[in-house]
Amino acid sequence: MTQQNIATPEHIEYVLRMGDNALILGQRLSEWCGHAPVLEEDMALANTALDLIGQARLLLTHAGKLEGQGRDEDQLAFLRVERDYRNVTLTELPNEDFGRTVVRNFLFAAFQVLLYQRLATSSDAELAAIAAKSLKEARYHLSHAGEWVIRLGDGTELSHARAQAALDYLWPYTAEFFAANPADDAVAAAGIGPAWASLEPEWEALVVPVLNEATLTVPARTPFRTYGKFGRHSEHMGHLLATMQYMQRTYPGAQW
Amino acid sequence: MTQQNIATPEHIEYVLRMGDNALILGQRLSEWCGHAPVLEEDMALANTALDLIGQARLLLTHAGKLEGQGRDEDQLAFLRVERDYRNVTLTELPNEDFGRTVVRNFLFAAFQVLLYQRLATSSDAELAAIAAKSLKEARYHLSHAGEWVIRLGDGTELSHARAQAALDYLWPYTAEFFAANPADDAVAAAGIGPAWASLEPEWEALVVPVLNEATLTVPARTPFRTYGKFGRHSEHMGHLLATMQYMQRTYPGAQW
Amino acid sequence: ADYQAEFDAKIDAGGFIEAKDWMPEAYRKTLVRQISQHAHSEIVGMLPEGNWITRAPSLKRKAILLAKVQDEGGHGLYLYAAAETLGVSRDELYEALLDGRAKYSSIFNYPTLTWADIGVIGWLVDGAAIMNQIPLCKCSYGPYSRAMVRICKEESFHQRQGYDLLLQMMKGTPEQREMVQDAVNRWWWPSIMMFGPHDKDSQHSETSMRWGIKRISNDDLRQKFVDATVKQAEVLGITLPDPDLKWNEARGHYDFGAIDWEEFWSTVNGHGQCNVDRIAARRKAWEEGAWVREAALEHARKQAAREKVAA
Amino acid sequence: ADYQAEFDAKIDAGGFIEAKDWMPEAYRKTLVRQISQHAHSEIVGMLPEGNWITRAPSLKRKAILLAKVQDEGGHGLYLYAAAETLGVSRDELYEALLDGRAKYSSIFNYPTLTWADIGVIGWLVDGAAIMNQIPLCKCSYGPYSRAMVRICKEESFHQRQGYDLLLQMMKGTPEQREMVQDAVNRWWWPSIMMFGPHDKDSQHSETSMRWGIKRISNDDLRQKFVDATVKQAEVLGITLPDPDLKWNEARGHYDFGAIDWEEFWSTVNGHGQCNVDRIAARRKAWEEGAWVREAALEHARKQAAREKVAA
Repeated sequence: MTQQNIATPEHIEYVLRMGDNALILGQRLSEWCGHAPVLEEDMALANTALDLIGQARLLLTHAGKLEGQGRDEDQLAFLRVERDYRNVTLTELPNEDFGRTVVRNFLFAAFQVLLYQRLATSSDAELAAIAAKSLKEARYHLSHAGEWVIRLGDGTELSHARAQAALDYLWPYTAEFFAANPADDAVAAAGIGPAWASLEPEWEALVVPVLNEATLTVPARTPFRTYGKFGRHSEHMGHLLATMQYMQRTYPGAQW
Repeated sequence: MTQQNIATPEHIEYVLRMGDNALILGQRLSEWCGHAPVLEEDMALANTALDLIGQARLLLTHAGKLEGQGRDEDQLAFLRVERDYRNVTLTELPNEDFGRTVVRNFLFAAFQVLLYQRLATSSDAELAAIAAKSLKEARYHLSHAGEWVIRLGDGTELSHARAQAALDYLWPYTAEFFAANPADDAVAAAGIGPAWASLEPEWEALVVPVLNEATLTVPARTPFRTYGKFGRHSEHMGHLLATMQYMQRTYPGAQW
Repeated sequence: ADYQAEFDAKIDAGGFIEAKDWMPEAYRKTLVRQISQHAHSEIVGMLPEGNWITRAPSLKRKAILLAKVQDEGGHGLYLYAAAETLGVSRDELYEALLDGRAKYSSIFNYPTLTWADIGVIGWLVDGAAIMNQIPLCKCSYGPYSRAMVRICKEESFHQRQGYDLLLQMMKGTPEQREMVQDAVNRWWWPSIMMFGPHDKDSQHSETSMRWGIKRISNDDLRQKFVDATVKQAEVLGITLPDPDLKWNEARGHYDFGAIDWEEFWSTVNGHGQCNVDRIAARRKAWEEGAWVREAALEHARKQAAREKVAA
Repeated sequence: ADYQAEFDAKIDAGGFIEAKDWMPEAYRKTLVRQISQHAHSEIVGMLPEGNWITRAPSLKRKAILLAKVQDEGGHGLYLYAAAETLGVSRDELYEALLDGRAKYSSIFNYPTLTWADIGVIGWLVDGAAIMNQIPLCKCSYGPYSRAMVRICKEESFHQRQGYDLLLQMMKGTPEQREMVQDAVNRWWWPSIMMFGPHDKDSQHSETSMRWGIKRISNDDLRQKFVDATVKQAEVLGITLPDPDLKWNEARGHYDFGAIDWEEFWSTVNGHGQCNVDRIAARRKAWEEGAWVREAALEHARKQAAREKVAA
């Protein structure tokens, strides 16, 4: 890592955001294990969770190196306080039913695909490599979740209603994908990664046709805003962390 | 406390069991807050939880004094590992629906009423005093939950089915109330409290008439056994502790 | 017209209107709206605090919080009862909350993110509520006024407990102090907004004043709250997140910065962080509890039938 | 009768029976029962391990556990597919599980209480499963035998990972070592019981042997398992909870204590700690997923109809 000693706080934060997105959504999806509507989806959800945890490991390890304070993936994953997590709020929301789960996976994977694509030209070579490796996974998640969005949206009356309700609920949270604070400009300027807002048109272009095919109504944008990526989370986050951090908090310093 | 320096491990364990029962059921009931079927029951469940947490404070404080190692109520409540909690498994089971919640409260309160009555003559004066103070609360919990058992059992077809299902599910866990290990004999011999098994006939005499009035079928005893009071819990306990201990584990040593 | 004159005279004399008294339809409507909104606020307000009961960091604090949330349920009950004296049923009112026709205090659409939020809600949110509610103890409608007397007493107890919680944390570790400051940063402005729009923009204020339902204006109450709170913040050792906050010798009050009314209205209109979740939680509890309420009714019917046979 | 002779000859020659081949009805029934029971065990077995995924203490271990549980789902799929070659549908088999007609391995009715249980399940439970399953790789029914080859490969990988997890914990703090010992104490006897009743009490064994479905007896497999495991326990540095366990020079095997068959049968017959919860969890997932399965079917119907119109 040549950047090790010259990484700016914004750079570290940018990588942490990606790592925490993967970590927290991976954690949520792993709750499904053994409880999905069909065995194939039990496996598919576990597989998506596994991919995301894998990405989180690479990204958090990289963030730890950039930070240069000796924190490894586990210290970052398990031993921060809530305010220091940088995932978008969408990823921490409870799974609720299978409909909300696949709609979320779809909306998020579309964002991740675009982000990972753009990171191919990142000035952070390690980040570019991680993104290249992860892009294939994100594409698979997108297509798998997209198929389910279509099946549910264009399925029965009930499944249509549930898919639409899930979309209505989740849509306002996606505004956060594209929100930035002034520090983020520095990241874009340094060529580390795209400005968040620049992804929005492509994201809509990726997402809307599938929602149309699913016969779902794309909700209008509202003033609703969330701030998980800036460290201000929802009430759900603390409960997720209580579970996720339990072992590390209870047995400090132990190796597993 | 005259017993302070002469308390046997069995004596401490006996008090811990009572304290942990109150603590863990109080914790479970507090999950209902804001989610009950009617406002009056929201308040009644919170009130029961409050009584139980109050009892837990007295009992755990007393256990800490008997132990003589300087552990206060909070250290005992929040900083033990799962294996060291001594509550009966019934108290840690998830709430599920209102039916399971009130049937559990009923079965447990009946046990508590009888135990607290007998403790009036405990050789441990402090324990006798706590029991005397708590008996009134337990009696109220018993009558309140009993009324609901009757309402649900002798209500609609649906409520009858749910109350019966709750009873069928919970009944096998009540065998643990009356189980003892050899160490418990010493407690009874020392006049600290009743032998657990000695409460069983009275408990059935208290519980069965209400179940009859509720038109519920009393399940047969089966070989099913649980061992929470000996420190071997169910899979539910770890999740409850992850939540309950979160703050104390995350901020070790802080005062609140 | 005679009735109206009698009513006006009673109001002017500072007397109480009782349930059995004649009252103008608009007065009744205003009261139903306000009392039920207040009741709903107590009920919805159980949720953000309830969120921390299972994680309370000591048994003493857990007990205090449980008792507090239980009190809020109790306040809801008194208030629904007061509203029922005006000829509407609790279930009717509650359904209006669940389907979004009725409002509740927007403050409860903010999330409780740390344990310090519990203290800050007690200190600032209950503090602001008390400011709003003390004048209501002299409100012209008797049943409402009497409910408020009882509620205010409990609320001020809650406020002291919240403040005490924060004092304890401020004596603690740097992390604890940081947590308090962070909570204050998030709750200060929403608390200030609890007094509603500026007097010049306030829709219902004038008639409410005339009817003796409202006794002090939004801006006056807000000023009173700010003045009282600044000193408490100093004792705590936290900074209120308003660079424009400073003593104005001439006015004899604290000046404070401009309120972000866009955020206020956005939250009132359903776009706050928790609007959807709060109502969803309440609706879920109501729907999942339907079978229990039906069972209770059916059992009562059966009992009544049996007693009739026995008689 | 000709068919029967041909079948017998093939079995005697150690050949494979395939789905299209004639087979005695009892042979088919036995296979359906055994394969589906095995498939159900994989599916139910996802639950006790799944219980710890969200609390896994490191990301590496979380990933390993996720992958493992996913593999178990995969094993379930291969096995249901093998059973389907015998003319029953997966949904039929699965419904028999959900309504209690079909059994699954009783080992999954024990709870996973600590993180060490995850390691011990890998080491002892998967270890015992492998002992049971290796002979099945040469089972007379082709589809079953081929599924088992694949499964055994993955299972032995899981076993090594479980053992590795324990090795790591045993290198750790005293609390970690205690946790491992505690888990071994709880899982040792149930693992031993996984080989089923003693040969003399085994209901189905004799015909299964004759048909080449079963190749080694319960007691022989159990002995093999004990012999292999004692050494691994020594390397780990834990004590197996059996005071009667000792090397018998004359037999060339380890002797071990009497098995508590009462507990075994009590658990098989529904009174283990988790029987009710396991099936309830599976039933809940199935029922709550019904609308999803219906939606997929309905969408497929719509698609087919559209394609027909287009064609």
